[in-house]
Amino acid sequence: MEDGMELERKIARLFFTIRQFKPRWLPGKSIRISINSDPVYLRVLRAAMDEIAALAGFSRKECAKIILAVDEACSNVIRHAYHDVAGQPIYITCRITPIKLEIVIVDLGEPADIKSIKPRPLDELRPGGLGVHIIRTVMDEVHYENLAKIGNRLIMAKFLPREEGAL
Amino acid sequence: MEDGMELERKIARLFFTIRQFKPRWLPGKSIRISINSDPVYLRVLRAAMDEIAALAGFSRKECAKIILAVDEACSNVIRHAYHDVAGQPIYITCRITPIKLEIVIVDLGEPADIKSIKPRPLDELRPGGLGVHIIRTVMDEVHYENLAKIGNRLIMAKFLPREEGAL
Amino acid sequence: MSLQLSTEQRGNVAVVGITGDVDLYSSPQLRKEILKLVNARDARLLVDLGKVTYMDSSGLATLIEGLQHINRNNGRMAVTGLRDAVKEIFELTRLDTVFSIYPDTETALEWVAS
Amino acid sequence: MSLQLSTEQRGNVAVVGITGDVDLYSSPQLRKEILKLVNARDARLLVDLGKVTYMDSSGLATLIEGLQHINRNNGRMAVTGLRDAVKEIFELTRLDTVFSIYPDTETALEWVAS
Ligand SMILES: Nc1ncnc2c1ncn2[C@@H]1O[C@H](COP(=O)(O)OP(=O)(O)O)[C@@H](O)[C@H]1O
Ligand SMILES: Nc1ncnc2c1ncn2[C@@H]1O[C@H](COP(=O)(O)OP(=O)(O)O)[C@@H](O)[C@H]1O
Repeated sequence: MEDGMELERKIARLFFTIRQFKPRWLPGKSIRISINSDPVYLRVLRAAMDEIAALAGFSRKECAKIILAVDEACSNVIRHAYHDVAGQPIYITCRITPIKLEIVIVDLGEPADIKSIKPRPLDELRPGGLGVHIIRTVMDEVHYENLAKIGNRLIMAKFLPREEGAL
Repeated sequence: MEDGMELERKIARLFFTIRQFKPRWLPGKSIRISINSDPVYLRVLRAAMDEIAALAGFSRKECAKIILAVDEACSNVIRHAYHDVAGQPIYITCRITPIKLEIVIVDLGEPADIKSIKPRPLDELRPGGLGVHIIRTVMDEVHYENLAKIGNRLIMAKFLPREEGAL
Repeated sequence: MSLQLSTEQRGNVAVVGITGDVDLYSSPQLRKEILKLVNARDARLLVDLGKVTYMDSSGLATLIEGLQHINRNNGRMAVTGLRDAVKEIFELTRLDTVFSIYPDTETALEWVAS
Repeated sequence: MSLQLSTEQRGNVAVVGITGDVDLYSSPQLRKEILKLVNARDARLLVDLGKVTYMDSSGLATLIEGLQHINRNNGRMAVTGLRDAVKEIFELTRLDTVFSIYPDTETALEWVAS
């Protein structure tokens, strides 16, 4: 119960902070999913993202890439923001606008040094260092924010496919 | 923007009310999904529920039934609590405990007359009137609550399958 | 994303093939198609659920409505091709005893046509 | 729910077959299996991804680690059976030019064994 209270306090602070930072979604107008920082839940998120991306009109192939980008982003939250400690919240918000699918990922972990979030050079072969490259390749907009003492927010978006024959 | 503010006010009241009613989940220890009251989003929820039920250890067949119960419950929220008005929030919270999968569905729609939530007699053949029967048959615990002026909460649970050979 | 429906006339029987998830979102589309076919006197309808990946009670309600029209018009209706998940909901609601359910299309067709 | 791994010896080649999603949750299990096989001198390894439904960068990291051990030990390693979604991540990360990728198991086996 104790850490439930602590978490609630953190969440209250989060809402306050996010408001200062300008809200990125309206509740009820978007799909929100929150999982905790245990990798076992990533497959739940992937299943939901697949349907969300399909609803937005992306092809099977593009859906697969979007799933991958979201999965990589949440894996990074688990490993780098929460240092592999399970039970911490990750908030994923998806919004389909007329022009893009927007995905916002918020965590309450260690605020990142934004400059250090970068892929390894691809020709330097070593395990790791590929997630950020994948995210940046798949998504059209990628924007990391350090939410002061609270945690982090990653805002990413991909433009919807143009309809055949549309302008 | 106006109705975003209105919604936020309602949500603040919701949190306050739910606290009085005794919280049923700890943020961060459960998987939460919120969709809005447009039937097009039900398939996103079903995809996520499939993975959640599988994580809880249910067979493919039981997963399918749990998906059905959750889908029916949310369809009822859309039709009866929100009277088919889209854009209103539905909050689904899932928690896997050592003995059961617990699913809580909260809406901010018209508070229900709990006594009226009942299935039609199965031998009286007419379209409709089957959702509540399905929910009650599939789930081991089903508990509807009217959250005063705020909306409704449905708490349902299904006991996890016993492991082969376990006591 | 929505339902795919195909209607084919085989002798005196209209065969409706459904592909996809029948839920609160898609069942109105199915309802429109079925109501077109059930209102003739002596209407014969076979609903092929072989490619239905999911069905909820709004789908069942649509089929019940079709059956009621058919019965009123002295017609005949059957369903066929139920996958496990779809069979489950018919059993849960005991509609497996109300509908004429056939495992294969040809036998169903024979019965509906007769 | 977790990964299914099978290891089979075919001549001088160890063939690892993987079934399921390789992600942050399951890749440690794969890593353990692969590290068992790559540390002999002249180790020969074929990784069959034919039943891999999803792979993320933690899966790639595991394969890279295996390849590095193999190279250090003068062994040989190939991967085979990439489905479209898996092929995609190899291309996205340009690892399709780093790994020896074969469309079918027999050709791959021949090359790894030689
Ligand atoms: N969510 C995050 N929080 C903090 N640091 C991050 C985050 N995501 C990525 N990073 C930083 O960016 C680097 C590159 O990330 P990535 O390409 O995913 O490879 P890897 O995580 O395997 O090192 C990481 O090593 C880490 O330092
Ligand atoms: N979430 C809800 N809010 C208010 N009333 C409900 C709700 N769910 C069910 N009901 C009531 O219970 C009745 C039976 O529901 P159900 O078995 O799903 O059949 P149907 O919705 O097709 O009538 C409904 O007609 C409605 O009056």
